[in-house]
Amino acid sequence: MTHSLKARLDSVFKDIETEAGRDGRLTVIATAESVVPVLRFLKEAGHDYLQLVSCVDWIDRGEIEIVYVLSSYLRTGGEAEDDPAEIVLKTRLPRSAPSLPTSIHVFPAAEPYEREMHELYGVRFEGHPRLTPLFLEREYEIPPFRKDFDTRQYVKDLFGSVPPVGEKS
Amino acid sequence: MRILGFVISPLAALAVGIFFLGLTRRFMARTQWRYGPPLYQPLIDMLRFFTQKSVSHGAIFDLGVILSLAGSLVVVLFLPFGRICPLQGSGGLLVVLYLMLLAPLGLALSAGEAANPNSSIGISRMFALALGYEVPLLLIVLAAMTRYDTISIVEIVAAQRAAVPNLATFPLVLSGIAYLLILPALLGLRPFDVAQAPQEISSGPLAELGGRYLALAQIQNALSLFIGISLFVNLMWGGASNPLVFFLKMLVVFAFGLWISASFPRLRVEQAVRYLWRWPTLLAFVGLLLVVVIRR
Amino acid sequence: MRELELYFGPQHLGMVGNFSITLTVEGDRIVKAAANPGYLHRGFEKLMELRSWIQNFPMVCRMNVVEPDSMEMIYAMGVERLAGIEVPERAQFIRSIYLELARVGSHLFGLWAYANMLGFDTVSQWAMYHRDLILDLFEELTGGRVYHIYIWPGGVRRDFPEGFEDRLVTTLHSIGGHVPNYDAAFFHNPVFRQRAAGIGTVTREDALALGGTGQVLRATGMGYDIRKVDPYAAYGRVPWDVHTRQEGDAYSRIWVVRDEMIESVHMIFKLLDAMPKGDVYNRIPNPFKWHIPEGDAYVRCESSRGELGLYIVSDGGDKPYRAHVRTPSYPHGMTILEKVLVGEDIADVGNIMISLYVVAPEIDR
Amino acid sequence: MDRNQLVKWLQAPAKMAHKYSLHAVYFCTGCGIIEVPPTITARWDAERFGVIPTATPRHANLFLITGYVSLKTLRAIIRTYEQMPEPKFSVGFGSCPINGGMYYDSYNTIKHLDRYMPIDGYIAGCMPRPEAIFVAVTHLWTLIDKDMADGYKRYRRYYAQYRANQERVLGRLEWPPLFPAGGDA
Repeated sequence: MTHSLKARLDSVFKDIETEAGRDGRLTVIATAESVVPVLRFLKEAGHDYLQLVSCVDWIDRGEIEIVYVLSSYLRTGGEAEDDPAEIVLKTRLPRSAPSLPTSIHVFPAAEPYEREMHELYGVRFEGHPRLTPLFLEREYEIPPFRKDFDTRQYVKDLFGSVPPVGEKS
Repeated sequence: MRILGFVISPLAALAVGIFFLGLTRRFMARTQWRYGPPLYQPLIDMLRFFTQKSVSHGAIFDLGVILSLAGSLVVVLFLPFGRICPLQGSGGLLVVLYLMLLAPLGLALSAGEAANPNSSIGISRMFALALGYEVPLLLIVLAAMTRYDTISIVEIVAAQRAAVPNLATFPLVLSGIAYLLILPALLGLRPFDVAQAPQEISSGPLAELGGRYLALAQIQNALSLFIGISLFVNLMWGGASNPLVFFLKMLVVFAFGLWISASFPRLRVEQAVRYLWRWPTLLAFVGLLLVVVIRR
Repeated sequence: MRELELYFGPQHLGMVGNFSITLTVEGDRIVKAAANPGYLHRGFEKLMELRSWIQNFPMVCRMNVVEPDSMEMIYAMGVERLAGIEVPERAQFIRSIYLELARVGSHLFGLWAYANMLGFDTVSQWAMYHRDLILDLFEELTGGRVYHIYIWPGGVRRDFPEGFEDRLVTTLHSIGGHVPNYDAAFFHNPVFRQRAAGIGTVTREDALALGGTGQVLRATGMGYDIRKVDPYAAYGRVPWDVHTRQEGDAYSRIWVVRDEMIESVHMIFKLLDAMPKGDVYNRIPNPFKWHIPEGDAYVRCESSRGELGLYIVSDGGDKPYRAHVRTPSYPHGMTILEKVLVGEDIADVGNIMISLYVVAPEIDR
Repeated sequence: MDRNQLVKWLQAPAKMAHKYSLHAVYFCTGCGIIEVPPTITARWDAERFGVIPTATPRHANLFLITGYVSLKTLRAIIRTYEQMPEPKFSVGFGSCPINGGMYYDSYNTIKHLDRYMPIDGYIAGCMPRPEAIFVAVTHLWTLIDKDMADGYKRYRRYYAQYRANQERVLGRLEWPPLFPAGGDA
């Protein structure tokens, strides 16, 4: 009965697409504005466990996709129960200036993930209190996890140019 | 003979202290199912520290380390080792108690100059711990002094050797137990090694000491092991007529300390102080009270 | 009182891993803590995009050095889910045994770290010795002491060698014989109790809100374990228990770890008894020309520190298009640690961090 | 201790003391750290040879760089190395400090550690076994005997070059140069 939550989602939100997959998985594709309301709705519906916030750079389509994976601590889900075991919420942003309202008010667990996405993909999360550097020491023109960042070329340019130390021959 | 004592006594203390340092590592290794380093490993370490380049952080820094070492050395001169006791006529227990505070004071001076936050934390912990064990230690020493009516350590030893064990010595047994309970704290051994705590504050007061200074601090550490144990043997266990017996008695006491050390994790400083002010202080106080009552 | 900023780590004897925390302290109390990771950042997920599906097996296991095996498992699960590969029954059992063995080894490592942090060298050395006996078993089975690369898509690399099961049982029995020693010296030690009880308490609400899993959550009384919730490998085939405690502090977390370790050993015995005969792997296509159909998947398993997840995307090519590992230390070491440290004593920073079992390379990746 | 050793002890006590009292900085720079606890604990017991970890670089004379070095770690490593008193020895552990190892194309790990600080020897492998650490220690003994473990002298000599390389990848360093004259070269 994956349909009940799907049907409810479809009736509440007009600008989302839902698709039920195998193994009790529900994929929701939302617009940037509806991400936080959908997350809040899902949390109230019992999917209170944000497992992961991820990001995929679809360079051919010129899109950056933010992925939220949700499940429930208490209900194991599956076909026998009312709800899907796993909900994957996706939203697509333009690659040139990806920006999204932050979801840390709904899920505090998203805080470090959003920081990471900001640093490695250059996605702005509006309203996030500390988008400070997390992992990186240097500054990069293109955020390093984007597909057009050529790490091999970068390594050649940066580390390849460091000369060995010793007597100059 | 007396002049000779001035040379022999510190050397013997140093030898015993360094042997104890080596023994600690060896003993710990055996309880941990390994072989451990050779007994002379501390000597090698010290030799290395002496030959390494040392970084000084100023005159006060040098002075502090030297002060702590000098303080310990002078204390050693007051303590009978078997019959060797170069300064037996003067001072006695009160001076010893006074001078024992010089060592942490010196380390505090040098740590203050080095301005490492870990050292500062270590120093504050060291003084908190000292506050913890000084109270029972004073009570114990008072009990011994009241019982034998003297402040001279040599006379206390002599009186113990002359006296036959009877009911009047019983309160001192309580004091002795109290002393054993604070012994690990006095020696800075495991459950009470809060001041150095490598895993918490990177060796605390020693964090900024390198090269020569560290070697001096190690020597001071060896001497403080000697002082803590020999004070017990002299006050509570009748000293000894010759250095060998004295050394054997010290070894037994130290083995007890090591056993405690190997079987407990480190306490937090406030827990350590709370413990020290509870059981050892209570025992020492009861001991002192009984001594006074029996004397009446 | 004056507020002071203190840097804890990265070079620190009481810390497992290269990680630092910026603490704002008032006297001895911590007012604010900010985790400062990144000392071990290698850009793993970026590197995975540049390597073929099979080349990534040596990569993923290096993400967590303490327990690389669950990393192999999660990646194999992800690839199998995407490519639709079945795993033979015997391989499922071998995987479970292998993972449980790794869990025991990892918990022993954690015990080493924790006892070492408390300055209890005696127990820490015992634990490290016993972990080494387990590493010997791994070496016999896989050829590697630390990194094993044993799980493959479609099964495991090889069957148990001749007589391995007996040696496994003997080793586990000999380690199990020391459980009373550990109990007497460590778990029932009054000083240990004083040091750990009431320290670093994570409430259940906090754990749930901030993404806590594993023993952090189980120590708050919630029996959440992926092996039960979403059984994989052969965990659904034998009976076993999830161990919980109620207090949520460092002491109860270490006790949960202890109980889990013993449960794992019992589980290995049960799995060995129930293990069927048969193949240990299904053939996969030529790895050099292996293209996996387009799609994405989120798979999860229970590592020794909590829930380990992998979000993996394929665009139909011979390499992963995107892989993102959800490591248990990530929420534990960042959000939960920052929350828990507030109000604690600076003497307990390492204590709390290790009791949360934060493994730094997992955070940084 | 055999007679040969005794003669050596009498001839060059300082050198022998450096050999048999190698205190290592405990710095988990990478995954190689996983093999250090077995080495220093009951199974292998490195303390037999005087090798123990210390908490602070001031007490140490051996720096084991255990594994890949990210840029953020490099900064800390240089700090730590400069705090150690001379003579000091540094050993790269694992393949990654040699040439980047399996992270040869990672944008955040450095590839040749010996271009940023002097290294006296490398232990190859991923991961090297604890036995390899012992082999490395015995090699280091030989090097110290022959005065070939001279990394700290090289650091002093080529300091300007080392510092330039460090600043090339890390940007401006916030601490003043260790040798203000810039070394001899």
